[in-house]
Amino acid sequence: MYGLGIVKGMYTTLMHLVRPPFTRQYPEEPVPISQRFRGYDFAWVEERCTGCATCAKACPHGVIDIITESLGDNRYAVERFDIDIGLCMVCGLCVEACPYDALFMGIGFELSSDRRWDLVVHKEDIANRGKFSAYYRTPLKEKIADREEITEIYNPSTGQNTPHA
Amino acid sequence: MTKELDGLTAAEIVARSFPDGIVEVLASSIVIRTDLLAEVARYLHDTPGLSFNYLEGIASVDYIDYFEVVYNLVSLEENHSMVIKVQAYGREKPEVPSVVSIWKTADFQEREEYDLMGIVFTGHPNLKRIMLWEGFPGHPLRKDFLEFDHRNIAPAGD
Amino acid sequence: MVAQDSAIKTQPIVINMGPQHPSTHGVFRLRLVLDGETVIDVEPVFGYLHRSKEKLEEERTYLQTLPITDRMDYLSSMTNNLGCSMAIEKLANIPVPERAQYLRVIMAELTRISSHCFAQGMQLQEMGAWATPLMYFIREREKIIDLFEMVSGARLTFNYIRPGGVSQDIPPEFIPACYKFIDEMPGYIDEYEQLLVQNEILRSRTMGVGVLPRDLAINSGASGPVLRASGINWDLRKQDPYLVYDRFDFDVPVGQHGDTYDRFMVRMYEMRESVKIVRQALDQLPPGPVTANLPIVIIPPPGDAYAHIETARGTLGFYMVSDGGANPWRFHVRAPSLINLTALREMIIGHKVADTVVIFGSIDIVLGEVDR
Amino acid sequence: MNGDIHNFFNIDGAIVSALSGILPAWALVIVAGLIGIIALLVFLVPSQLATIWIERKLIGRFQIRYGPNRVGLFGLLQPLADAVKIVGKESITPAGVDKWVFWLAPIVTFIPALLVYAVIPFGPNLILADLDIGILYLISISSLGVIPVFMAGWSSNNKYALLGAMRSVAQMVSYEIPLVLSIISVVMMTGSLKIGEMVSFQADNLWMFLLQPLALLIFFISASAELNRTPMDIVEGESEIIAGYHTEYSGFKFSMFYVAEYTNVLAVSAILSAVFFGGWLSAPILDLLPAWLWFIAKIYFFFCVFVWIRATLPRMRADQLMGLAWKFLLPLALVNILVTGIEVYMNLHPLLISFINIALAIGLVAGWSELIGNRAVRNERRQYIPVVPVVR
Repeated sequence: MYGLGIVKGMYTTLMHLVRPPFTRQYPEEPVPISQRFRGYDFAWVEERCTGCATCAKACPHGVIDIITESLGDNRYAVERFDIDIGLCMVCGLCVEACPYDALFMGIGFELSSDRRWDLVVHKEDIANRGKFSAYYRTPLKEKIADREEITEIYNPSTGQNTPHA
Repeated sequence: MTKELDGLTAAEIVARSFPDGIVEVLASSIVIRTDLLAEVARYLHDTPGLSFNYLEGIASVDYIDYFEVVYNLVSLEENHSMVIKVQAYGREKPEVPSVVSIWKTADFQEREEYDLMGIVFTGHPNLKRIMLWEGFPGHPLRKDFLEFDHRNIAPAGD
Repeated sequence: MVAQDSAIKTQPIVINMGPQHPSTHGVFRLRLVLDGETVIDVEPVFGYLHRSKEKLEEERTYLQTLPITDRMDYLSSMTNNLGCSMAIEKLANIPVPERAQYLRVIMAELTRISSHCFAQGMQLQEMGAWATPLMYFIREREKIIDLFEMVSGARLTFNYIRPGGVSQDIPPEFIPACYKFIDEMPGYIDEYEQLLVQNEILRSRTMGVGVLPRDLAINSGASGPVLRASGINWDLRKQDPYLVYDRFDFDVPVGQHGDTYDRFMVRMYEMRESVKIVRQALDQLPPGPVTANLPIVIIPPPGDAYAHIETARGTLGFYMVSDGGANPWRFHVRAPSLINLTALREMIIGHKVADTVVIFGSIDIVLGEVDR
Repeated sequence: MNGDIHNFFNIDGAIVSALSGILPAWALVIVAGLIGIIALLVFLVPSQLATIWIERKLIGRFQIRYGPNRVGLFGLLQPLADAVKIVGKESITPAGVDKWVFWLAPIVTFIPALLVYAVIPFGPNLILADLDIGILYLISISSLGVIPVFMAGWSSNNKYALLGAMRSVAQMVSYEIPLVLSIISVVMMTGSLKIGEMVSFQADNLWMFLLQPLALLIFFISASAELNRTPMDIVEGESEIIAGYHTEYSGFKFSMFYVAEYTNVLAVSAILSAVFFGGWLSAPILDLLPAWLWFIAKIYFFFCVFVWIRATLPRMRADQLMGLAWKFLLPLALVNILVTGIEVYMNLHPLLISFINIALAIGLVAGWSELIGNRAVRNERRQYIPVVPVVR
């Protein structure tokens, strides 16, 4: 008989009417993000960065701009470390490339600005953030645990720093 | 598992009907004479036992000296595949015969290669640009296509 | 002559469906010539989203090409990464650890489910079902995206599958979450079928509409569900097994009529089969390393390589030519979305305007891949 | 059904009788009419906002989302925000349109939508004009709805709008016929064209949906086709022809179409509940609420049914829609008239009529749809897992 399929469909939607909604009420209800989340707000550890610019070379779009000053004795001071987040496509290759674990992806994703140039973050903005997705790469996990200076890891689901296990 | 016919086997197959059609035999592909492409393609498509009825893809490469067009043929019935290549010389108007009449799938792909690489497929029924607009200067996938210049790529009248 | 003049004269009208149109999946233009409501000619026009990705890839190292392939078929980024990685591995003879192969299979099949979910939802949206099926399908897609976020850290452009394996091992919480998902997914598919499959309106809208005959399907190079709905049992996972697909037990759904309904149903069944594959892959997942130790800059020997995989939309092929440098000399993509459009004209002509969008939706293209 | 509680709302009569000594007779008619119109607007304007909110909220819940919940409590102010937004938008008159017709169409579209309410009985005496030809008036007015749609489509100088207008003419004209025919069998039973008397008939006998189930089905399908709502919104099918006849409209002009649509839906719900579901009559035990409240509750219930259908079903194609009207609904309506005529002639007991008609409806719908329907669409079971493992 015609109409049975339609009746079944109507029944299905009616049953969905009584289900709780699936939507997350985003601004009020925080979105649970994963430990590996690749967000925009980069974190940069100034003491570790040698200014080797591996990250800048690894970046497919060349959004990282590094200028260093020689201190002699094969040591360099980073004068400028700019990331143009407006062009960044958050692939994470710079973080993976960094041989000294000085650069991390952040967990933030709420980013907006009136001006394009406000999207360029400078080294003062990203230095010593303390908020980064530490699990981004598995090897990092062990490396971080070895380092004494980082004992706390930002946990995105609770929004607080927790001691690293 | 699709049986990939290597260069020697492919050359042997083609040489059965076109003894002088092969220019070069490579490890996994053969280069055939450009002017014979349509005939060879028809032969490969129609012959029972070969029946390369599925043209999986057409790619073109700019080797600066010449252009190479790569045809990736698959037979859905025999489940084997074969790669044939043709070379086109000249940077002004490199010409390759079209295979649209044999495989309809070549339609968009040849138009794409014409658009981006500038290879003219003679015999194509509707050879016009597909991605870029008419009047775009140059062919962007060529190695001599230089800088991304905003003055050049603004559409006319804009 | 006078008698002829007395007949009513009609004139075909030309309609530009798109570039901005509610159901063209992006910026795509169909130039329709209509006789009343019947389509008598159609010409697809595209390129509005052309970003010249192939040229962009030529200027980047092999590792850097991967994030760009993400952006081609943005509904199934994982499989784009997979195809590109397989071409690079073939070019540079990179071995892939077994665990990585299993992880790749899991990711590829989850991608297929999520992509089909979206395709089915959009298909119904084009039939005018006012977003309800779309919302139901997106509910599942969200769960898959959560799983992907768990492993890769991103929600749309994952950049997870790399030459030589995957970028990192799965986190410990992934496996239970994935099991949970594939346990409940068949129930959801049942729900969709209850909602849609026997619906008379849907069946009369799709059955016999947009028939792609067998021969034309092969000749026009269609692939994926479009080819299989036309009655050709051609799935690279079976016919040319890559990764570890030959170790899994699954069926390839094949239609018989080649109409829109068959394409719809083939996708529906493929979701079930993908769930089966994911379950088997999770069961068999071996321990071990997940990536070959590669330098950041891969330098393959000169030569060319072609790798193809079966994505949700069809055969995605990557043809790469290396000149021995750090960048690919030529990076060509065989995009299934573009090539499936070849037979669009034959499928649409003779149908009504309302069918045009349904047929177009049933091919399931992604404009990012058509134009690249 | 007795008196007071159901009639306390009859302010109209009270005012008119108070003024009867002061004003001449013709002025009394005007005063009475004005009061009625004001009362209708008092119902309609909040109803517009309420229906928009209900539709959005309900569709949201059907789609397992929340629906509007940002503006005000439970998003209750959402329709107000929508209204402010839509009125504040620029009203564009595209180049090349037929200006007079283009401007007139949204205004004209509102007239039949409002005129319909003149004969809708909200309660025993709560009816603006209980015309003797009430139902005929109603149908003739509602069939005017096609004219503004065609005006809008034609004047827009847009091919999508033109396609939508053509479709709407074909669709609305076709569906007038089964609509009228389904009502005719109801009229034959009640013996009156007055809507008020139809309701009283149902008070004495069974409610009409039990007596005339087939007429209800035909009326429901035809009416929802007249409303241009899913699954029959081919006139504005947004995935095919963008928005159909109102593609080029924006701002306030668009809002007129938007509001007229909801007014029409409410009107059809009102007719449905008046003609088939006992109008202001209450369910036997729940006699405490006033009659007009019962009626409004029924209207809103049917509005929710329309929303439910919209949330579930995909759209039909234009030719399938025509086929449904001419091949399915029309013959069934004719048969229904025949059977009803025989029943009325033989003066059967209502319960017996109800029994016969329900059986007839089920039998006819099943049999006739099997007969004329595309059997493949209904019955075909397709096989998808290949039997042959090989390629060929």
